[in-house]
Amino acid sequence: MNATDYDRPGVDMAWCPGCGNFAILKILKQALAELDIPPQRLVVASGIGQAPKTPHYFQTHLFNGLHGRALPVATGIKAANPELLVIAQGGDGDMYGEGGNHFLHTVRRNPDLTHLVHNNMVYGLTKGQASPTSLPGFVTPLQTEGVFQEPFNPLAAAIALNASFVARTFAGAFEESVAIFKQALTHPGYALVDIFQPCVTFNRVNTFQWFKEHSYFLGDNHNAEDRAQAFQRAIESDPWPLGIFYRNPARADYIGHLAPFDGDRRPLHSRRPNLEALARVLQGKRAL
Amino acid sequence: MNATDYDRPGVDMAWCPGCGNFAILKILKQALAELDIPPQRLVVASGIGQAPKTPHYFQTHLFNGLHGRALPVATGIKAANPELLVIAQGGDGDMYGEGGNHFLHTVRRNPDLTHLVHNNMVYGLTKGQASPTSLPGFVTPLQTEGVFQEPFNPLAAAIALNASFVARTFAGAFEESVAIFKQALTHPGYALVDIFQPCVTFNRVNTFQWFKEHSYFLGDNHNAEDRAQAFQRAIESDPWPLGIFYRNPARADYIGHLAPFDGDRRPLHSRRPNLEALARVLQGKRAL
Amino acid sequence: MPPIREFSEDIALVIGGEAGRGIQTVEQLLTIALKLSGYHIFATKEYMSRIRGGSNSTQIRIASRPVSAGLGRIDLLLPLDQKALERLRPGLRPESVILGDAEVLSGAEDLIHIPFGQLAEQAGERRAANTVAVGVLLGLVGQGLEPLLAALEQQFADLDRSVIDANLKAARSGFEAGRNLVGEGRLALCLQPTAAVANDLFLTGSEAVAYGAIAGGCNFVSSYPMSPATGALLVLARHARECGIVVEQAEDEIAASNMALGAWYAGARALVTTSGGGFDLMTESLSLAGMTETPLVIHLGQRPGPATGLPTRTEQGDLEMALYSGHGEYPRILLAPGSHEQAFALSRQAFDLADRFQVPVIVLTDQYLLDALTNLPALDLEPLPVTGYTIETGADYRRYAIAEDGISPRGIPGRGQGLVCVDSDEHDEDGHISEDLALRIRMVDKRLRKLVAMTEAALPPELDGHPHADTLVVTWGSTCQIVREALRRLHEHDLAMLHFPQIYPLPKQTGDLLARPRHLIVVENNATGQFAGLLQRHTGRRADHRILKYDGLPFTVEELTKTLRGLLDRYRPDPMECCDECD
Amino acid sequence: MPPIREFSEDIALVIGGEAGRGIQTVEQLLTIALKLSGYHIFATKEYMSRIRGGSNSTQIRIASRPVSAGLGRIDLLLPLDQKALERLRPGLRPESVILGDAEVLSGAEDLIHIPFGQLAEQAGERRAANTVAVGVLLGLVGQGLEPLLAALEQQFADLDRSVIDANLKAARSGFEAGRNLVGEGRLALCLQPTAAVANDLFLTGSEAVAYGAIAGGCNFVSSYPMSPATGALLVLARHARECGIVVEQAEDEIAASNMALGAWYAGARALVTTSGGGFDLMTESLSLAGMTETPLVIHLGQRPGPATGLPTRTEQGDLEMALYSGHGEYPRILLAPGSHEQAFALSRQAFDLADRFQVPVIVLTDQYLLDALTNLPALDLEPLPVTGYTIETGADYRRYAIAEDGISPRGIPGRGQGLVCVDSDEHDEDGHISEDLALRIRMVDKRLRKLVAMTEAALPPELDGHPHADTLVVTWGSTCQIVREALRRLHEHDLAMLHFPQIYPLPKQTGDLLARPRHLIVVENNATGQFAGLLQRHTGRRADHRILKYDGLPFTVEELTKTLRGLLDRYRPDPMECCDECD
Ligand SMILES: Cc1ncc(C[n+]2csc(CCOP(=O)(O)OP(=O)(O)O)c2C)c(N)n1
Ligand SMILES: Cc1ncc(C[n+]2csc(CCOP(=O)(O)OP(=O)(O)O)c2C)c(N)n1
Ligand code: SF4
Ligand code: SF4
Ligand SMILES: [Mg+2]
Ligand SMILES: [Mg+2]
Repeated sequence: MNATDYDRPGVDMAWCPGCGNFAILKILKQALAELDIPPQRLVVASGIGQAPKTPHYFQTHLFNGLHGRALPVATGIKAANPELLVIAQGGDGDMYGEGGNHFLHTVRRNPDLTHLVHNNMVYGLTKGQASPTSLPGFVTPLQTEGVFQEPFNPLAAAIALNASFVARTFAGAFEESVAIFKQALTHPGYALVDIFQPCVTFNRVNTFQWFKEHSYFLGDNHNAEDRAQAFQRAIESDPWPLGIFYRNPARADYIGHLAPFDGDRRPLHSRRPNLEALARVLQGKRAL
Repeated sequence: MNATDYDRPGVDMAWCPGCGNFAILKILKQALAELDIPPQRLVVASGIGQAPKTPHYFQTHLFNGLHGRALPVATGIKAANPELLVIAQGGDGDMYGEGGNHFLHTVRRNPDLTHLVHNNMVYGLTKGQASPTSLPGFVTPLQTEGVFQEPFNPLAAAIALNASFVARTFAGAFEESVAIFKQALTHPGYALVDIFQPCVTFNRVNTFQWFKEHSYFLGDNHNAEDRAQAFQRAIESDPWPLGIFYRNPARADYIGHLAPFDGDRRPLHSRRPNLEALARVLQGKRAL
Repeated sequence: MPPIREFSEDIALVIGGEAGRGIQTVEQLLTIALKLSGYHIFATKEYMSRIRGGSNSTQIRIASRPVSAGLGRIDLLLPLDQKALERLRPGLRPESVILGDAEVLSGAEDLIHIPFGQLAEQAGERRAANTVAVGVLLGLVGQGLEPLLAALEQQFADLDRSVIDANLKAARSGFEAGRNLVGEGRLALCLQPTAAVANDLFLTGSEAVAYGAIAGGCNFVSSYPMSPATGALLVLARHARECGIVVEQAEDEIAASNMALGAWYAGARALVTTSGGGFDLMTESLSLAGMTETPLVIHLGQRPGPATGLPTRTEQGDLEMALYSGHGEYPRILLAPGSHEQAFALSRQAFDLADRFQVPVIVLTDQYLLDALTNLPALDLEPLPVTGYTIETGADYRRYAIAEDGISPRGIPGRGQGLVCVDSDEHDEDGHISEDLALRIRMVDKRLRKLVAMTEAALPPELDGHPHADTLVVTWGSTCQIVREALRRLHEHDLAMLHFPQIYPLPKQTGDLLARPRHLIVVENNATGQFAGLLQRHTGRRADHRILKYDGLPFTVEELTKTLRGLLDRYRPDPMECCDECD
Repeated sequence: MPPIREFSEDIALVIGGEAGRGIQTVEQLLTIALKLSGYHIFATKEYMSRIRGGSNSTQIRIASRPVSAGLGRIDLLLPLDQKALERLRPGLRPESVILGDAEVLSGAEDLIHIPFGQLAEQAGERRAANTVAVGVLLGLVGQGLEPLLAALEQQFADLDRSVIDANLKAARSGFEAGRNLVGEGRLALCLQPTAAVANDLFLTGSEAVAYGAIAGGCNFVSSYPMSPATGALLVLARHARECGIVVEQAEDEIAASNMALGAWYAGARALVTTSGGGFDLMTESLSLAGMTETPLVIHLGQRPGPATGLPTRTEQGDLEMALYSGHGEYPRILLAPGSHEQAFALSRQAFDLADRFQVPVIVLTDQYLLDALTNLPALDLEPLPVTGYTIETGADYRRYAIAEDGISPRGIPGRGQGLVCVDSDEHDEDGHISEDLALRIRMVDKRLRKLVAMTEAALPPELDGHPHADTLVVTWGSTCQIVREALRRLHEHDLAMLHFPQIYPLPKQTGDLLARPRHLIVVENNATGQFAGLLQRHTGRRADHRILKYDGLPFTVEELTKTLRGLLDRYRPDPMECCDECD
């Protein structure tokens, strides 16, 4: 398939000119095209913010739910129909702020999802408050004296939770990002891709240029299966490494542990209610 | 003070005979006594579960709120009155399940709280479902085929979040636990103490004996200021290390960043509303 | 020696003891053995929020005819410890009998002493005292011992053979002691067994809800444990493999309801089960279901609030919350079963209604109903049209096509060529964000228009008594059977009851039905009369009396009989007309 | 050349343009300059949920007398781009005037062209076209240019001096162009400035809410950003240092409200500000506040739901949610300001009421009111008795001592010798968990008993017109001033209005007040008539008409005037009696 096959011609995009979200959309379409994923097999669950509008701008099924809630929705979708390719997409506030608890526990559960977090280190849609990933000193109309909290480190946290796939990239690195997206999309299990994304309107500190100058890709010598090493690299800052930090092929498959899918991966919608089984169960409630 | 000074004579305790919560209560009273904390200066915010009943069983101010919500309540208390010594206390389900998001962000904020988590690897009060820390294979009436999720590792997570104090102990180790509690209580900033606690009724796997045999205290050679080393130890399992894993003295003080307490730590309740300041502000709204 | 006590037809047995000390085993063994012996059973629980200790009790009604409500009276008290004796004694009547072991009970001179402990020891197992007690009760009833022996074999299957044998022996010696009491003429329970009852279903309210869900096609449940709603979750987990159900213990209630919405969206039939506090956290998703028109079924097991309240007790205090929470305006359906049959039927129907109208459906139960155990001849397993509400999409599919009845055809991702786009923002017919304010009006109207068909499909209230009775007693939810039995006792022809299995939308005929009677009484297990308020809002008819209770316990047949009798006496133009024989 | 257009007394100017292209700056510069020139201002916004692009507009009423409601009509349209012209043109009347730069606008033959771009370029700064436009408008009004120049200096203080100078120049040339239009007799704005207005306060609704909170002693705010409630949070953050306020951006709304409860418990006066979706997440804490009797003030800025809905628009769709959500039964107070003065006063009073009754108080506003900007002579800063509701505890302190009026003296940890124990479970007077069911009743009664005093203290509804008018129009919240102005236009002596600043508990006199009029009309900015439903539930009086609007926009004075006129005509026994002169 071609990236253009996902186009929705004539759509009015609500992003600011120059926003990093455009680049991420382009990366995503390219990765999907290279993997030949038909829109009919793809579902994007997203939250609320600028990033979660992404699925409105290309051809896909979409469940654009509430701020912070994309991960449990995505999990429900996957667990109802394992044949679908499911992406959970949103912003840094969405996924690490309001949705922080779902992040923790989705990683533990390890459903086969791709988790795309557009990390612009700011709340875009609500006009520029600090996000969990905002760097100390970042001044906003709400953080009038600058952020002082420890920034949330999604990679370190995911590795601490023993996530099965942990990566970071930069919206400005097209080729590398397409490659990382493809790996994440084909990874069997939960895959986090945190994406440095410039917000041209509300983040005048962490600009395209800044991200470019303050990040670099991990070299070949990085062993993504070494958890301690991955953690060590994940807590590095300025410059921030990019790439696939960690991979744990040993993590159990979520779907396989769900009773209805043991040996039968057909979607739930294709099954009839099992009234015979229920009759048997009820028969048991007549005797001891 | 003496540990008995905190007694509430005649109180009907709802815990099962033999429950590890009794030991934790004893440790806590001893630590408070050794630190000479009068009950009038102490507030315990707790959630819902067996563990969060603890403050009902000794002399203290208490805010026994909702399941999972002790940390934000504790933060609010501390930020309204920095003179109080504030503890947030609860169970593993309470603090890492329902309250997971507060855990993440309280660590980032770093208020001066002691966070005591009674970790019995099970939901006690609701009769034995798996908790986020239940080990794989643990069978319950709900997890009928055993837990398969990755257990939540609170220490690794806290270290990934760059918590300022991270420790684990075992309810059966009185002396060591008293020492750790005292360090946590006097630590200026957020201090996590995860406490292995046998639940004699619903966890027949991780018993007193089991905890005793499967844990040991970190030796003197552990450098608690080395984050990578701390992480390395935190992801070890069977046997599980105990002790103070990590300490980051460089973390910023939360209270100091709150405007009203800059140079004035008096509690908010002792202050009058500043109508003059408001009048000045309003005056500004008359001109440009 | 006390005089002979004889109880017939309908006996209220109460067992009291501390948590974790076998009271639950006694209840299980006894109820199943009695039911297998052919007796109708209605057993309710009342317990503290603790795992061990405290003082709990179970009331077991043993009857010759079907029973489905709890009593206030105690005929037979079996206190397993001193605390139970003291706590429950104030509820005794002069004719009540206390059965127990004088070795553990003191200060009860009127006790019929049976040396449970000693008999157990003789059977070779000190801890079998409770088994002896169960044996005694079965002996009193006088049918065979076999059901109990079989129940013991099953209950203790995991234990050593020697322990099982000792328990069997203990049961036998208890049984003999019971027979002896009867033989000696000290006690007589005159009950008529019905052979068919042995083959009845034997269910708790939680089971009825869970089985109803399965019958309704539920194949997905995501929840977070919370009393009293966990029961239904555990039943579904138990049968997950057999019935094909995805079971997910979520990290919190927010995740639970969002997972369920994801599952419905992808074609599953999903349930969440929770109590008030958990429901609060789901109100955001409720609103999301309203906007995205994604079906959702929530089982709301009520308990006394606010906040943590009394976690293990009962109340009907969450009606208004269920009806109004979740921001914005969108239709929903509230159902509230009044019995075990209805719990099954409404839980099943909830899935049908949710799917048909693409709205959230909330099934309101409470601790009393969920924990109550009873026998039933059968449940309706005829297949409902559980499919057919979703379509296979074409390439030009539009999720929110403006439909005359408000119900746009629902597609499912992966079924058909269309793309299924749902959106929490106001959206166009394709499901994409829109700020077209004229469209906004059309979409609001479309969503609210469903209320017309929903109201037409509303389950009718059930009238018991003459449609033109002077006084009408209204019930919703679990008070239904209690009021019904009270009315039967009052047998006044000018008194009728109206039970609402559907709370919202109220069926059309509600206004007419409430306009007729001169006196309108609403019975609710809460402090503020929430359903009475709803009726007033929707029909203008104000209740003349509200009978409310909010101490954490359900009503009893006796107290309702008395309160209603009092009200009827006040309503009667000339109190002299009322004669004692009426009672 | 078009004929001369003259506007007098009260002019509706609308500026349209895309987000992020200076429309906000135009509005700010113009409104402040006009206000400093002595004109009354009421400016409202209508914008899309996007940061850049789209098409937004601001309506600025410029008047010779105080104005406090939005109009539907456009006298003067200033489209900054083609999209704005096309979108807003349908709202124009024959007598409306379009002012703009023909270089960026096409297809508007009736346009009064002013070469904004060209004049800006001449001033040395292409991007100063908007400044030119502001200059033109000020020129039309005809007072001095100084206020604008000062405003420009301030607004652009961070820019290069050369840019500032260019803007000043641009403003001057715009001003001249405006004067010329007047001079040429093409346009005349006949407004009377009032010197005192220059010194008026100039506030948005968000500011009124935030300042009211500070006046009420608010020294703690924890919230999570959400439109339209973020505004108040930002104002508090701006003055945190000066006024001594702890400001915490919480990780989510659950944390926000729990922090606030912790803060109140420890003696602070805490506010949370949110919108419907965030409020859903706080309902758990609302119930907690109810049970623990911890005061709480929630500012609920409404926007159209359900779910994400229309994030930047207005609606009054969350009344029922605010009133009924949070499980269990406990009292609460709902206030809903109808103007900027009332936003300040009620926000302030909310703290007093919360502290006095130890209940949650919810202040309902909406996007329309919060974003509206107006001038006011003054706000009441007389100190309220903000302390005195809490006590210094003795060693035998009992947090929940049973009190006759339900209000147990509230202690604070660290103030006195007592221990302050609060509990979300049902509890004893000491604040410890209890399962004493008799105590349960006493505690429920104690909590609900507060409603008596709360009802007595309820803010009275405000009557405008004759108390025995035939027709009564009821308003709550932000519709108040719009209806008031419509009534003034209708000037019917048999028509009155009743505005409810307090929604719950309803003041005692409500029933009487509603019983009097023959015709009852309720005006609400929602689709289902929630307040009308509440009135019916509590007074039995059903509204004869509900005037509802739910397209995301506020009512306008004109449309309400028209709708009310229509209803009055229908009510009139003989329509022939109605003459055109009435209008
Ligand atoms: C429950 C809830 N709280 C708050 C909001 C308001 N809100 C919308 S988007 C957003 C944050 C946006 O930031 P981020 O998630 O980083 O996304 P971005 O816009 O930066 O892409 C917030 C707070 C909401 N919609 N729902
Ligand atoms: C919102 C909410 N959801 C669920 C519950 C029910 N609940 C009470 S305690 C508990 C879990 C108890 O486990 P844990 O926190 O580990 O404490 P423990 O009893 O083991 O000490 C749950 C699920 C609740 N009270 N509130
Ligand atoms: S505000 Fe920032 S994140 Fe949002 S569209 Fe504009 S540039 Fe992108
Ligand atoms: S259930 Fe477990 S945790 Fe709870 S009191 Fe009993 S032993 Fe302790
Ligand atoms: Mg962001
Ligand atoms: Mg636990």
